[in-house]
Amino acid sequence: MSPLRVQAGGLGADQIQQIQLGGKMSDLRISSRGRVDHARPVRFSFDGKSYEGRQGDTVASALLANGVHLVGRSFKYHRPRGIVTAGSEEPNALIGTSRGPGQFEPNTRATMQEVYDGLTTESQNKWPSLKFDVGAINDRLYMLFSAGFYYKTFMWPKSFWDKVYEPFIRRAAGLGRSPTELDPDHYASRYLHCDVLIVGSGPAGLAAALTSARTGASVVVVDEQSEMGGTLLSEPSPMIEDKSAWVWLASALDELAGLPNVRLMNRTTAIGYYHQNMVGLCQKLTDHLSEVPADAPRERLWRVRAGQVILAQGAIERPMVFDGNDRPGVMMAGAAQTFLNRFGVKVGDRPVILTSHDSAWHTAFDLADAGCKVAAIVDTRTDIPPALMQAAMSRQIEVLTGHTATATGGRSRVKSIRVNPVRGGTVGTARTISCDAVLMCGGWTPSLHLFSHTKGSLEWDAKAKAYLPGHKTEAVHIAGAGRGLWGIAAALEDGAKAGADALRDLGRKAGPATYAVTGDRTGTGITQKELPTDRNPSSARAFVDFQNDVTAKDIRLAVREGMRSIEHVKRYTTNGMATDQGKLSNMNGLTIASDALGKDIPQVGLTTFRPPYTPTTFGALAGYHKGSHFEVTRKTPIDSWATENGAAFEPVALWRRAWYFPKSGEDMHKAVSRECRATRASLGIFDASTLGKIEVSGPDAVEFMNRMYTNPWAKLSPGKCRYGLLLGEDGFIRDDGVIGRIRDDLFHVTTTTGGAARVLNMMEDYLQTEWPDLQVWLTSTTEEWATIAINGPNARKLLAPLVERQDMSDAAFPHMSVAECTVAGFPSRLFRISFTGELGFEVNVPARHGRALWEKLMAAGKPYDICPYGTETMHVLRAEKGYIIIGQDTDGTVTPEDAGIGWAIGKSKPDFVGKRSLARPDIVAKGRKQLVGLLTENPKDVLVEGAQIVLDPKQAKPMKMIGHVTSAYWSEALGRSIAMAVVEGGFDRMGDTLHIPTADGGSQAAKVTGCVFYDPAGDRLKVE
Amino acid sequence: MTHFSALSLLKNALTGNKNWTEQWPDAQPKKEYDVIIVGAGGHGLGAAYYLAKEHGITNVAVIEKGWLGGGNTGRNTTIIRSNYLYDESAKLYDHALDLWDNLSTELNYNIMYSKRGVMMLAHNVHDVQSFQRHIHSNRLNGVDNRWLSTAEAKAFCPPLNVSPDARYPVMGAALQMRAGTARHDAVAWGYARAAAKRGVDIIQNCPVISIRRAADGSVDGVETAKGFIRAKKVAVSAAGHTSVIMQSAGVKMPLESYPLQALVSEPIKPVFPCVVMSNTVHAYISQSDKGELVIGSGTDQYVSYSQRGGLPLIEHTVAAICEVFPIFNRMRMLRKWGGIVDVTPDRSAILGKTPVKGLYVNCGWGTGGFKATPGAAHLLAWTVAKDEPHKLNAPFTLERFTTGRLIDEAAAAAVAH
Amino acid sequence: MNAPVKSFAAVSVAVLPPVARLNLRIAPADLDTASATFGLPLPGKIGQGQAKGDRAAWCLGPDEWLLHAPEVEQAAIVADFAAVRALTPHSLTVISDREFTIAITGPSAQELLSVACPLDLLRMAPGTAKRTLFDSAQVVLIRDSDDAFRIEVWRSFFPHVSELLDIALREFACGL
Amino acid sequence: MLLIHCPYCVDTLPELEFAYAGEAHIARPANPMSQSDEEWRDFLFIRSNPRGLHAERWRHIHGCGRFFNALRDTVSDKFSVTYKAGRPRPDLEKAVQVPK
Repeated sequence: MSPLRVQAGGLGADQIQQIQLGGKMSDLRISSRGRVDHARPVRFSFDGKSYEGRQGDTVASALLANGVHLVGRSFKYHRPRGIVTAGSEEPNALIGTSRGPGQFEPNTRATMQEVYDGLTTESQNKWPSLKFDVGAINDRLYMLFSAGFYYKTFMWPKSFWDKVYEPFIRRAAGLGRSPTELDPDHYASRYLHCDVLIVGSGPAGLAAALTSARTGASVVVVDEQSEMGGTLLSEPSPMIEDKSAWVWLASALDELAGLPNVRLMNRTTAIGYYHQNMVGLCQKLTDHLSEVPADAPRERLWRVRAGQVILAQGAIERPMVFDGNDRPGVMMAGAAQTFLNRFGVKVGDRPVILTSHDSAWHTAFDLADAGCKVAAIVDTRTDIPPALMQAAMSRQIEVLTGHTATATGGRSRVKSIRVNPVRGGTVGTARTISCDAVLMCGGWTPSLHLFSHTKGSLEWDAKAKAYLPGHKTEAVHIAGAGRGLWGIAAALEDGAKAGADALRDLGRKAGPATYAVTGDRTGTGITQKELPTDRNPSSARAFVDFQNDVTAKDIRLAVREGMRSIEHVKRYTTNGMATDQGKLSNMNGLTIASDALGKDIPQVGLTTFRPPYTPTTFGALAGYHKGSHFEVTRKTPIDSWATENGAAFEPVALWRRAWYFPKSGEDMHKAVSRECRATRASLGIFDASTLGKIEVSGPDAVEFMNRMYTNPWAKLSPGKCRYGLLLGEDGFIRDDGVIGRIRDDLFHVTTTTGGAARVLNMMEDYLQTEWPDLQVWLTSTTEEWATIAINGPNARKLLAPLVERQDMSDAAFPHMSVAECTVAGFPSRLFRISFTGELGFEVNVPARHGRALWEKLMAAGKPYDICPYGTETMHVLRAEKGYIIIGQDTDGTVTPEDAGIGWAIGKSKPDFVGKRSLARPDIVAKGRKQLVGLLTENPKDVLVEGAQIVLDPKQAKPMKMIGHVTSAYWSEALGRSIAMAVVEGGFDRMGDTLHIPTADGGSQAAKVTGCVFYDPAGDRLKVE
Repeated sequence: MTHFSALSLLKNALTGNKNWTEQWPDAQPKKEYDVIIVGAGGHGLGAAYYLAKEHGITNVAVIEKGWLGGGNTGRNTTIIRSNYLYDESAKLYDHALDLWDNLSTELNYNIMYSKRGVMMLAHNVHDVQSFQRHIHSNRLNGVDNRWLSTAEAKAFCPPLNVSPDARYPVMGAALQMRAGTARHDAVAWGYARAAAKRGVDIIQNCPVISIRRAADGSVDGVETAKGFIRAKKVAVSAAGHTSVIMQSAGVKMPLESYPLQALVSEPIKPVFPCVVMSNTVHAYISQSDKGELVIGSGTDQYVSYSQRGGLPLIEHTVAAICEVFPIFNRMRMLRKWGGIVDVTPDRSAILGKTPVKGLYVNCGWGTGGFKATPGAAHLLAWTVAKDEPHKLNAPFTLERFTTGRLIDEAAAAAVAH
Repeated sequence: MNAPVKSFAAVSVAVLPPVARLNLRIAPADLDTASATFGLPLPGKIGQGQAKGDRAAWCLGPDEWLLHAPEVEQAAIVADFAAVRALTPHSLTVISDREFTIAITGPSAQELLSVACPLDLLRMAPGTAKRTLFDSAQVVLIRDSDDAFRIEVWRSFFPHVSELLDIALREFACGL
Repeated sequence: MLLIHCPYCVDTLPELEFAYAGEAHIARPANPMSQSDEEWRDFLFIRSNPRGLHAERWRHIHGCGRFFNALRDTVSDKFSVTYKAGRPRPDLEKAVQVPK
């Protein structure tokens, strides 16, 4: 028979089984049990088929109630897989979910997703269908796909890797499919501070909460489940304080909910435990609702800072490792108990229990009492507590002790299990028990993931056969099953104690709390490696990591190949790297690895648990920071005018600045040429408000300026300003700007737009830590002032009539002056400076008047055809004058001499920031790159900014590059292109012709010149 | 040690994979070696391999405090590229790229070097100028790197958000097609196996306590948890821990160690064809062959060896990813971890001799160490064997911090105006 | 199903009219002079505030005070301090236009602020002020009473802050 | 996210309000021009980068604005003590522990 026929046959069988189960669907749901609302049916779909669930169901419990076990395909072998757990540790039942456009998401745990009317779900990692998946061919070739397989192959022939092998591997990758649309949902975040944060609301967590809450301490209790109660939700039978477990649970929750100092947060997962008791929480707010209120956030990230943290996260049940343990219908016994008691669902009618721990016996009893025919309890142990034996006998359940399981039968649903007695280490004759579910329990693993986020040590406890919390690094307490304790009474007692301890550490006193528990299901058990078998172990498919298809053989192979560290074993086999992050597989993997290594478990160590505890939505982590709120966009007081007048904007640091003001039909080039012409011919107006401004004030202000900036300041008299240059201590240019002396003891410092915060921080650093003796104070006034630059031959004509309290004549107010006066009636600081080479002024007015002043100037400027221009024109005009832009013409490796502004250095000053570094050998060495002008041979060629410069464009690669173009523009004023560049020994190359290779393989020639292209004499600054 | 071939795979498959032998023995230290390499990451193991293969020096020990490949080699986001600005960097990283290209075959170990292309996004005029400078410089250096328009960038990486209304619009991109990723663990394992095969001892779980110097000041060996081991040549290749170890030899380093975090999403079917980096919003992302989105974050602000790192940085990193790739908003973070990166003042590595005779150092790779692995290893081996730097690593000296001849890739991307 | 997070009563957000806002830097030793000049005893401890009539002052740093007064008094205050500058060096900088002030009031004011303010506001007493962060924006947070706060935020960061507050208000309104 | 005690505010506050400012107690030489290239390199670039207790500078940049010093364990990231700028590195035995 061809493989396909085999599959087809299987398919038929599956369908038959489905029909049978379908017939029995009603039997699987027990209306007398569970906490779901049997009166409220809910309809949802799975793989296009509509199913009915109950309000309070998860997708998993609802599917099981409909007899559906097969829900997915495994990662590597595409083996059919079913629901294994009832919690967030689920490795198999991962589904795609959707509630509407843009709201699809992959890999959702069917065991956590609550059903609601209209929920759409789909299975994953199968093609064409879940029942018939072509990928399952891998399963036939499993011998090839052993651990480390990839590293050993796909190498021959080499050329095949890129073209054939890798694309093949990549196609096989992944589980669910990616979302493809924009997510319409909104995500929120909050900070929260409390005395005690309690993670987990089982008996331990609740007892801790009651103890701490009763003292008035602020308490936060979180639980990932839709309901609080933890184990109690699955164990209704014990009596606490003479109340049934569920009645006691309700009263405890009522008491807590009634206290103003308590915050109960369900559907909330503690995802990570960070420094100094900061715990991240992710709260799901709407994924369970069929109708979502407007503006409701889907999830909220909480950043909790807690005085004390109590971890009461319980324990996670360990699977049994044996051949066929991954077949749908094989699941955790504890999960079956939860499905029965919490959801009122039987996972099967004829279950077999396979266990090495007492707890699973109680599952058997609950199922039997619910009307299931428990085919057998198979326990690997030989000595069983008599009480359990009797309870089993009284229910006519067959008990097989000292047995192993060696295979399961069935394809997409378990039909039988093969068990053998083990006597003196030898495996006896097999016997096959037919069943429709295998419920396994290989012991329990304390859930200490969050504790290990704190780098607290985990210590192996030989008695509990588990890692338990050791040395603590944070103010944290662990309670209940997390410390290897078993049973509700022990959990309650330990929780109350943890609460009291936490309060003691907070300096508070807790009242005593004891809880009388009857009918408690205490128990013990053992944990073990893969179960012994009478078959050829090398053909056994005993899975350790279900999702990643890692078998016991793979782990032993890794060890055989020299992987001795458990981290190596993990990475080589990918055990524990699936989406459950090893919650089910780590301990089994470790036990098998240590057996293979012949070492004790603690000698082999443990892989570190890493945040998050369960996978956390990107949206929740991004929170409000999406779209326009991803980061602040700073706008000037004049931005609104620019918007209304059609400006194009460019982002500069956090600011957005008007880039150019296109008139209809103009592209950037045309607009910029027009703005340049207008400014040089008559009058241009520019919003310079983003320039950083710092008030440097105090008796020692001038001394401070002398030490910070390269320039000398002593001789600058009040009312005058000067270009200032700031270096880093390494001697390289950091920032620049015009600095005005307002008074003897007050400087108005301007910085670059991007440099404002850096410069102020640097000044504060020197002032506070190096020169605390100086009496100087620094205040940022960047946003106090709106700054408008007026440039052009008509600048004075525009301003003079508007200025009061300042004679605007050239004599009274020469170039590089500053005055406090009023402009158009607004109090202002007026500078006469120019970054264009034209007669220029900069008017600073209180920010609220910025737009009003701008509009008044526009109106008053009409006679002069005043022209608003943006940053691009500003760049061109300054380049025509050879003024540098920090960060464009300099890049953090340029000294003042390199940039040709050595004149800005106060040579006679004994010291200033960066002076010493300018004397380092390689800084004074010949051949440094120096800033020069370039004029292309073809005046129409505008060089590319960033293009590299060579002497010989014909040379072979790698070429010897001697510099690069830093600025290049079309100069309207000169009717040709201009450029600035840093060139090795540039100052000695004046007149030389250099070459700039272009992207198309060609090259442009250019002559080295000075940087001042326009009005070298500077006459235009002096127009009357 | 079994040679990997189609035949050996098949044979073993048919015999239940029972006959695979260990890939490297669990060596115990000898009294003396010709060369000791401190740090069994990709760089250290690779150096040992090249010492044996290209310089005939096989009496070599690689000493590791934990498990091999457990440091930054096994913690990085596996981005491999060489489109650096300065000649020195571009040539060094391109040398590494040449070695990456043939590494699987050379080591008989599939390290899954995937030339899927690395695309760096430009979000403002300054980025465009800076990338153009890189591209022109790279082209003339014979290094692959080209400019993509916004539309070309979108075509190359469909999940990219190119809306002009984005807070950080994409104004274009630089693409190095030869660049990509590799399987980080396999690099360490492949080098370890190949080195061991040539007689190198790999000694794990053996912390180095100090470097001992002889009376004449030259290196005498290392004190370790497993006792003193003599060697006339010691090469320190210990990333974040370099400062501490060099201090014991009396050499102070211009290094600081910072926490660097990274994360992966849950695995999904292939959706992301390349590597994308955005230095402006700090988003670094690719999709692993397993299907996880592999995402790099920035460093925390303070020096630390804790390998922890804070939540705010992760929030920002994920927000940045969703800004550039909004369709991933409903994806989930599966696992995040921290590494320790050693950073120099000019953000370039130190690879060469030290003031101490017989002591060599390879450190300061910051966030760029993985991509350099074969190159750094190859050049470190050369430098140790010949007691002089190869011309490619000659500029990466300790002395440059005295003379001021820095190789400042970070400053070259300086932002201001 | 047990009790969810408690639902919230109303909280309101409003932008306040401008005030004369000044940044005073002076050596703590000269505090008396400053107090006399401003007309109220300037608090000596970081965080503390002091109000008298319609003037108020808060200590933001070891040598830094934030002064509030009616706009009409701004020029006079500047002149008064100028008069003592020669003998008592200090720095007084007008920052009236540097910031906007947002009032957040109502029983849920504190919870509303927690959407983006990392401080433990339970520990912040009425009458005190702190420079801190609201999301990525530096602000001065003033607590006037248990359920009344003011945020002073730089002009260009104001839209970001107020938009986040709007989003948070809508969350509170929908009760989730 | 760390919690940091500002010795000026006398308050323990979230790291978000603070900016790290490098190793502490590296004073700028009184007369840089008299420094040898090596001495100047040490001042500019050489850092102790210890695995353990580290004397470092922080600035309460979004708070009181002051630079101050701290002793912090770089392995656990835990602060032992913070102290005002200009004060000598405290002897930990005598040092006041940071109030929680």
